[in-house]
Amino acid sequence: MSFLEVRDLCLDVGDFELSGIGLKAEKGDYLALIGPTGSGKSLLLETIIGFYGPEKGRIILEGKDITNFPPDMRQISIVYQDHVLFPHMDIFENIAYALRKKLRDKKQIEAEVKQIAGVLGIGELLHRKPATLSGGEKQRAAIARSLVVRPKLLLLDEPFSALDARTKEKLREMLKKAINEYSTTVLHVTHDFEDVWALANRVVVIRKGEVMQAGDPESVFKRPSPDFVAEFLGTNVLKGCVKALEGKLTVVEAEGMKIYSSDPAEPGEGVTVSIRPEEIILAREALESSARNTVQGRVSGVFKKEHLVVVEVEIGNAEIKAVITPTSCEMLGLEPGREIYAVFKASNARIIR
Amino acid sequence: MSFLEVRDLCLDVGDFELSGIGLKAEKGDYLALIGPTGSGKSLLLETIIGFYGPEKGRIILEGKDITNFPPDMRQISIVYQDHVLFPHMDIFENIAYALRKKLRDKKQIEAEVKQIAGVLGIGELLHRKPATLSGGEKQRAAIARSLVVRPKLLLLDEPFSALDARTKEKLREMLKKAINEYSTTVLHVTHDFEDVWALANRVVVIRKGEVMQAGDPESVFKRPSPDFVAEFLGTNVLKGCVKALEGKLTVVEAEGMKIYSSDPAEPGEGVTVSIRPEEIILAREALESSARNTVQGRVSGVFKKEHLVVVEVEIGNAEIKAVITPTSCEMLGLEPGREIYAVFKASNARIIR
Amino acid sequence: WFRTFTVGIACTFTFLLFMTIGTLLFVLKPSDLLSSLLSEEMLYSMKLSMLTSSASTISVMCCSIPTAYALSRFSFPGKSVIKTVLGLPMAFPELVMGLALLLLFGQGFLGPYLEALGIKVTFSKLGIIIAQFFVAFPYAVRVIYSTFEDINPRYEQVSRSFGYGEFETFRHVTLPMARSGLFASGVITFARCIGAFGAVLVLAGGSYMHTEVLPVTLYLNISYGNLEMAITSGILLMGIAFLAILSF
Amino acid sequence: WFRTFTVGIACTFTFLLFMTIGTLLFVLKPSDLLSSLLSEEMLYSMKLSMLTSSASTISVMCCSIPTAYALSRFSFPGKSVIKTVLGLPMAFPELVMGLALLLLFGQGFLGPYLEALGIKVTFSKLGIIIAQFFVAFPYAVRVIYSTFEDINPRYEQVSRSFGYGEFETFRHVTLPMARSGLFASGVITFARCIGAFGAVLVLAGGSYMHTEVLPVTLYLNISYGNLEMAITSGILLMGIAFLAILSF
Repeated sequence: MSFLEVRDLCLDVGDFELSGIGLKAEKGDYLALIGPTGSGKSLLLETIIGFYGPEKGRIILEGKDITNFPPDMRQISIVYQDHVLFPHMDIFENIAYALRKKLRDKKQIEAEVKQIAGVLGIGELLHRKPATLSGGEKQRAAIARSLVVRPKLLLLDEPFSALDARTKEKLREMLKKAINEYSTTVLHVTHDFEDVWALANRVVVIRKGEVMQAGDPESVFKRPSPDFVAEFLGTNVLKGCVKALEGKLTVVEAEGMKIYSSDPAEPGEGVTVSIRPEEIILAREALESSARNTVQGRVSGVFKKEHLVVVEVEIGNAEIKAVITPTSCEMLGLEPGREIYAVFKASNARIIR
Repeated sequence: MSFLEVRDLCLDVGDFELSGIGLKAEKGDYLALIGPTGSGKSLLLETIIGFYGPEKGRIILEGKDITNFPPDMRQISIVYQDHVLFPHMDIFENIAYALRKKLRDKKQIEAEVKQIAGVLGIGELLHRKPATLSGGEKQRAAIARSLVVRPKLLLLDEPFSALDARTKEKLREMLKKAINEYSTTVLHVTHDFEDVWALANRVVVIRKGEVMQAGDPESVFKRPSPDFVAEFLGTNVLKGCVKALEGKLTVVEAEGMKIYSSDPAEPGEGVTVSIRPEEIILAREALESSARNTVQGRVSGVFKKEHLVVVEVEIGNAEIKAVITPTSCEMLGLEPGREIYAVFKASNARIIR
Repeated sequence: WFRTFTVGIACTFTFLLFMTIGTLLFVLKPSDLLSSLLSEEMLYSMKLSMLTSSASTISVMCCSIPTAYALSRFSFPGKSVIKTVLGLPMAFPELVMGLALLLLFGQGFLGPYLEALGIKVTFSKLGIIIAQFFVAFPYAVRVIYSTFEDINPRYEQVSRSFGYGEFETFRHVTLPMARSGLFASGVITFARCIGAFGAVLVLAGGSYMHTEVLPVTLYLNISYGNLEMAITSGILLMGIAFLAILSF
Repeated sequence: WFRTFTVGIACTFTFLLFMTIGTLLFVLKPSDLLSSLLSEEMLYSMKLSMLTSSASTISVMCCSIPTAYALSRFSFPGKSVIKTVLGLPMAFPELVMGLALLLLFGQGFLGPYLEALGIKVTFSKLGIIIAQFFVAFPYAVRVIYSTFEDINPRYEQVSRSFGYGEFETFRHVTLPMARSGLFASGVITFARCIGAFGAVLVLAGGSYMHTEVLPVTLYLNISYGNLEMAITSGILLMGIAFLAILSF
């Protein structure tokens, strides 16, 4: 029995829609829900917290079916992108308000508020009104308010998306610390991959109200399963057909290339191969190495992307992207038209179906 | 005389403020304006297009002072984040509307519309109403409408920020192509560094209505000047003092480290050294190399960040961050507490003041 | 229980309101209704109401569209004063407006000058139109103002950037985008004009078959104790109000 | 020129409106104003207006806050009907409302039953309150509804998630956040109640020193040709309207 289980949840509220969402999370999990805008991620959270009643499906928390519980009986907290601090209360009052239903003793409430304020670094701000705080401070206060009641489940609805890069990074660290201290199970909706890498131990990819893939971040990003996920996550996707098996390796003929993969498949099967751009090494000569795949191609484009360089290599009819450092790019003298070898391991050529 | 010159622009509209902004752009430049939210970037664009009249300062385009020109005399186009396509016209009408003041001949208008639609891949959508299009399509139509009149200056106000990562990437490529074809000078406001790398040839960093730094992307990112810019762009910043000069190199004692930099400085001067995390190599042993800086430290943290790994290394009293690939991380067996050498070139240790 | 309580109150009072209006609809026999409807007085009143309200609605729309646009888009000295003054009628009794107009157009001020030009406002059909105009105008400006406010000025900005002037932009962009809002405002304005009572009564008087519009017919016939006629005009006015609401 | 044109129209009509109202203010000598103000009739009328409007305002607020909250937050069968019905009075003449109430509480329907209980609605002071209530209620619901709509339901959702029930959440979160909006609605409601004319005239009658509220005083004195008294009550009503607008 999982700690949280969402079973076959269906709901249609006009703009957004859930169609048969299923999720599981264990106690202490940090689950990231990613997907493009409009994929129904927020709707899912608002159904879990009890804002909407689902048309179909069940939500089970700690073995109890809470689908028809009113929101005040669920012990689930939520942090929205727009913080939703009560404007008529100062920060202390905001956090204490959350506790008042749980604790009667004023001193105890004060102690709890002080503790969480310390963890999130808002001790100095307790007697200020929300309107006077910066975006990052407000969001920290909102997280404090949600965590202080030690909810069974904490929902985060794109909590960082309105903040700038630096503030985001700081907040992620603080959130991580706080979550550990209060040992909460978290469902975090985001469209920022950095949130996933920095915080989550499990990922669920959603599109148009449906779960496309779930797993730990490593495996989802390295081995994105349906076509959409791979496209969404920005990997190389090649369509092909299994030619033969060589020992433990599968040989795939994909768009004019012969690719060795360590994933199992049946000969004759039509498959899609996914190779992450950062797992491809580019070399001037076909080098002897442990990597089983070495294909020759021609550079068709070189683009900067943040501090890295994306190299597009034309191989046969296909084009694959590799991500390398600017230094390597300079060393290899890469420019459109140059002949180049793309090298990657059989274990990095993932077969998706 | 620059093609576009903004001189000492001041304006206060309550939430946002410009205080003495100065900018220059040459014909054909693609200028990116970056800065955190609320830094007055959009306000600057709306002042340039004539939506607001500045309290002080001048805007000079092609040698003419256009500060007091009405918007319809400026020949400047704008693309907003929320596309602003006229909902009562179809896409063809939207684009043709832009042309009607310039061209009388119906056939010529139609030809121009078809051409730009071809460049931006919206030929199929010309007879649909904006409401029926996806976000990326709408934005392409908005770009088409703005470019078709061949404006002297094209302003882009975070045109991609509402789109998902894949769509963004595609649109950047299309925009690049279209800009080349219509050879326009562009001012692009963004907070996404990828826009800068993919599109811009010059960058201006703005904070709180002031220009903090300007230059080509390479130099701004590699050599961010005031402290804020460096912090904002995410580099390592070490405070120190110049000890000596050794040949062409400057020796800086910074937070317990001895750093060689190829930037000139006076002995005794207090300086700040900036080292970009991706230019630091980590190694198990102090290797003989052309890199002049090899400092010993201890790993204090290992974090995933997108598909890369950020390693925090404690060196003396300071902590520096290095970005490496997951493969290297595995090979080096990095984990907190491990001794490690950080290696970087003297030319990558930038002295900022 | 809180939910039940609030929903209960909502339903109770709406039901009461509904019943009140329903009473009006079903108290009369259809034959009585028809004969009242076809009486000479009612026909006169209906015709006069339609004519005066159409005239005042057209004038109101012609004046309130530019006014609302100026308030929404341009900044000029005195703008906030204008906004406050236009907000007044929400709380300002029609009757007081009628009295003020009576004084303005009466013997003391403009009356003699206008009369010299052959224009008579008080106790005349023109007075009806003027009373209706002043009752409906501030309200129409408010509604149209909010229609214009709902249109992001960036649309106009974009149109301007292509070389269109302010009026061209207004005609090609703002007006088409505001179309449905303006239509609704027109209907509401018409309903308010036709239903104006206090101001019309005071400025134009309520004389039988002369300045007798539908609300006046209703009032006069209650005074005479002639309930059939009163109820018939009430039903007519209500029908127009319903049509206006449904199109809003 | 377009800008000048629209701003010009805006200013012209506001000036006209202003002048109209100004006429009312300055036509009377202060001594006449004072003597009218202190006349027995005016004092009676002012007192009665204050009392009835206070009573009706309190009842309206008590009923419209729950109604508006139910409409804004809960979904229940008939909600859209209620919304339409509550939208009516925007275009619905007061006079028709008065007629409908007269029929409902009159001899034909509820009148005899209520009279058996000793309650008399028509041509009584209670009638004034009821007329004011029905005139102001739908309007108050609209205003309060928009106040509640402006509060993001997520605030309530967050409060609920901490274990507070619907009513506790309403009391601790929604009500304090809506405070200023509710205060403004109360003032507007009061102004509408005190200014209600048509409905009061029809339901409660306009009898001298009995059901004579300020608008009735205004009307009666115009009929008698006693302009001083009419203007004085007009000024009083206008003052209240101004106060209401400024606090809105």
